[in-house]
Amino acid sequence: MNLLELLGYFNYWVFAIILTVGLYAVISKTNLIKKLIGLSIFQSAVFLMYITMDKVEGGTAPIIQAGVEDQIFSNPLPQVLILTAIVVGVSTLSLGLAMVVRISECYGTIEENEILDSD
Amino acid sequence: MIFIFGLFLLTLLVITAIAIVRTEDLFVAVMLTSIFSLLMAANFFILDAADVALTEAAVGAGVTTVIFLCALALTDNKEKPRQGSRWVTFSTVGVLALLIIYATFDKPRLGDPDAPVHQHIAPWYIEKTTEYMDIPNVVTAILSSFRGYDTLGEVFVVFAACIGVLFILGVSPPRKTKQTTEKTTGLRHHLIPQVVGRLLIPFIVLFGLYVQFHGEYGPGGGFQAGAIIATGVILYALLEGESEALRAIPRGVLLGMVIGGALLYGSVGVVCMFMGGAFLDYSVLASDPVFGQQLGILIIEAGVGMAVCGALLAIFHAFASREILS
Amino acid sequence: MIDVALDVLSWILLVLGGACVLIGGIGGLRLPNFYTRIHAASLTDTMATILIFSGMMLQAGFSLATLKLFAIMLFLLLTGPTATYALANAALLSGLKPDAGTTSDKPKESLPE
Amino acid sequence: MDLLAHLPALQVVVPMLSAPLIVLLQPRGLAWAGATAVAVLSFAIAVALALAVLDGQTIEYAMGGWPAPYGIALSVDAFSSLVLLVVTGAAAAALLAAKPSIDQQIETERQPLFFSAWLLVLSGLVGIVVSADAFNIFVFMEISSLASYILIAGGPDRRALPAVFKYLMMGTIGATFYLIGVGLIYMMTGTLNLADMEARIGDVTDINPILVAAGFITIGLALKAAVFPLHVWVPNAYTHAPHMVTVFLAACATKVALYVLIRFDYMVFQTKLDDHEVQFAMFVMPLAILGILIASAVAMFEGHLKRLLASSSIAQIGYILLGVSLVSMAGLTASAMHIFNHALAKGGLFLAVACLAYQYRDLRLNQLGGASARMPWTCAAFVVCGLSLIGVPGTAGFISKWVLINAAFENGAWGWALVAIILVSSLMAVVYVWRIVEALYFQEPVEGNDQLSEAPIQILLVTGLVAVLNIYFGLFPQVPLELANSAAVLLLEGSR
Repeated sequence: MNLLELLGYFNYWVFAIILTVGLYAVISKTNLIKKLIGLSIFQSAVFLMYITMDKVEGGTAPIIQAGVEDQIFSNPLPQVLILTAIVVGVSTLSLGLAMVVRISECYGTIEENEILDSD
Repeated sequence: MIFIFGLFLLTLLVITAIAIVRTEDLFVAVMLTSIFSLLMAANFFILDAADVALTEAAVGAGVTTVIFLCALALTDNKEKPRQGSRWVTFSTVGVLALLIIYATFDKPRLGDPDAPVHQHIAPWYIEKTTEYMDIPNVVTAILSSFRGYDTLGEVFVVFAACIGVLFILGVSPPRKTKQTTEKTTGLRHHLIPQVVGRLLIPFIVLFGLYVQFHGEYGPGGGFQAGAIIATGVILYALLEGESEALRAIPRGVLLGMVIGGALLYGSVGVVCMFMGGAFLDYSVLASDPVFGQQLGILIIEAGVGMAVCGALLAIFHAFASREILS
Repeated sequence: MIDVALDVLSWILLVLGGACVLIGGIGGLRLPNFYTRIHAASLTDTMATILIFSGMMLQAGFSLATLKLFAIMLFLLLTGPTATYALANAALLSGLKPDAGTTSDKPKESLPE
Repeated sequence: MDLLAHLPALQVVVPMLSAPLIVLLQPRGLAWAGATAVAVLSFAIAVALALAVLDGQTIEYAMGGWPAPYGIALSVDAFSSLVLLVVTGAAAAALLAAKPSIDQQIETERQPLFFSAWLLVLSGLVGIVVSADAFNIFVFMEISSLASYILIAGGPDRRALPAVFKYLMMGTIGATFYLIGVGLIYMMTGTLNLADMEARIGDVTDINPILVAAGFITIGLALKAAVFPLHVWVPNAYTHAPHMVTVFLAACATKVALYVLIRFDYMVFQTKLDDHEVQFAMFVMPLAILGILIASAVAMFEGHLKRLLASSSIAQIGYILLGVSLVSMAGLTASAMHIFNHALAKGGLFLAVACLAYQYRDLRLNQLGGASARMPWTCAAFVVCGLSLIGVPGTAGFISKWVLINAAFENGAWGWALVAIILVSSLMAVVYVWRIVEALYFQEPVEGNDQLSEAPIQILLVTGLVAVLNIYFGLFPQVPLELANSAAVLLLEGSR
């Protein structure tokens, strides 16, 4: 396995690292907003994985141009899935933030351990 | 060459992610998240995913950041340092990372044209799009027709988020504070941003409309357009004050856009059903199936755009109009 | 002949633009306080934008892409300086005094002795 | 238009498209009436579907008219129609009873949003059940989860907020894990359709990504299904949610995730991966047993009524998983039956709790003294459902435990140990149900609680109906048993 072939996996490793970093933030941080930020990083990593698999060498974005023959297109399906997933992510995030705002109003803090202590 | 550039961007992405987690200032973390999204969008673009890049830039870097900032204004922007051991978490996530990396070695490498992903159903889409609906952008074709049911679901996810935020923030804050007057003025007293902003807003909205209606031919479509138009209106709110923006587009209109958009999409499906096709089978909408598909795609994209734009703005206003507790 | 000349010219512009970005970046890191730093950053906003986009427009030739590039350049030239202005204004309003000297605006204890 | 052929789509679309309309029904009570009508309608659709698939056939529906691996397909078979009955039935029953309780707990002007979210949960859950497309399941999972966060956040107590935030975190991680798993499978097979995946997964030569995908999907769905030890979000979320929401979600939300888990493991992985049966059983069975024993033990010492029942729910998830992990005809039948029967028993119990909560502000066991005298009907219904939860002969709960014990006996010496565990945990169930009954019937009333009367007739009627159904399906279990049997046949056929 030569170097260039190894680098072909680089995207997947970055996916693994970002996923890990995001999950770490979700689990270990006590600040609720930080947890949400971690969650959005975590989800972004998955987007990267899907988009990585859609690439075809020498391909272009899957938009058919009239009159151009023999074009190689990258795979359109993962892109569609991720378009959906991005919007799902932002919806989850805004709902989570709304809860954080209410928690901050009711408890006066957004640190998880302090919330647990005050109940 | 572009491959090297991709490596560079990915490395930056990792560094940004680690910086986000390490910083204790939430404001910094949010700004870095915005940068993270932009880098991600650039990566998507390099990987030939123009539509996704546009969405990530508009939604991830634009709207998300604004909503985060609104929430930060209502809470606290410093994270308290945490004591105690982190080794348990470290080891859990470490195992996870190793597991994924273990899986990668059997994956097809980046750009391999013989990968199974590119063999089975993807070529069918590229081949048949011209035949069935005759639009150039295959992504739009899949999004709105081949997998239109997913997109319908997604519009309802946005709808759920919208009513969720309205529901959760529909309770008045427990401790009333006195009305602040200067909060509503926005940047009205700052001449330069005001002038430039006013100059830009029409073009932003115009660009949004272009993305909306050009979605069949180039990158773009309802989601991107909705998000872009929403950012235009949010810019207006920043310049003129939130209440001024609410006067321009009242809450009722926003909610109407969300409901109308979702129903427009759904009713196209129901109409297809009544005209003898399956749910969301646009071919039956016109005597010529290809034209029927195009018509259906146009209408549902408009529905998506309306719903997304209305929902994002409604969410923004729900956060921004909340009184700040001191 | 013209082609080669245009190509060379565009690369010169691109390299110059890249240099501007680099200098702006170094300035952002090395300059001592807030106002001097945004001064450096604005170099990227304006000069680098103009140079790089001119270079790219020359590369693209006479096409729709050039028009789009021009629109993007215009957009960046409008928003970049405005953002810098807003930033500086916000800093001024929040009480940070402009100082062209070498004093850092970091809190004192974080300075090395 | 042939209505029957469109039923699978209508099942999802009717509640989904009604949700935005409900938001517009501002005047008092109208939103509730609209939502209830829609929920009853979707229950009717589910019944029609169940009748259509009773003889073991599968109804397919191609969304948008596109053929299966290219477009999104819906499919309804015996197993899915059983779960559909549970989901729509729970939604309709809870909504029918909901009015007084919801009026008490949620302000009138926020009610349209609330009921709209309720219909979204319903459409999300049925959307998951009827879908035959891996990614489509993710989308509908998100609809149902986002909407159920809204429902739980409607809880009157401020403690509902951290509880639902935790649920949001764990739910999103679960869904994202599922998404990663689906992505890995898609990467190796190039398809998203479940049946197509099954067909193509055998051709995959590099098996590592598939194994990792199986792990991700199993863990992600286990998070959603509150499988022990990933259940930590359940007790608080159920306890602090509005009472009627607890009825709805406890009866069906986690079971839908289990349903997807079972489908994936049996229909996609089981057939093609070597030793997947063994790996799956080795992974799931210990969790199931630990879940049953530990959660039951926790329930025995819990002092809050709703939290006690929530712990018991985790134990019941363990039973369902135990049946699944036996990988046999009888085991699967037991699981499918238990999905149905537990929904009946737990739904009835939480309905009775909603009745009690209408009068009692504080639901800790030591506050509930004397309820039997004040609310005799409620308490009677509670006892019936409690017996069903324990598995006393003559109630619905007995049927599934009986089938499960039979399934365990097939496994020889191992089986005896399993039977012992089931019996021990049933005894534990006797203990915790008895603690509630003792509080309701034999405890002295607390000061100030002696002026209470019976709950509103609306809730009471529905509660009574569910209690009667618990007995009815204990005596005449043919219909669900038949569905469960065909479900098991289908699942095992998939794996041969």
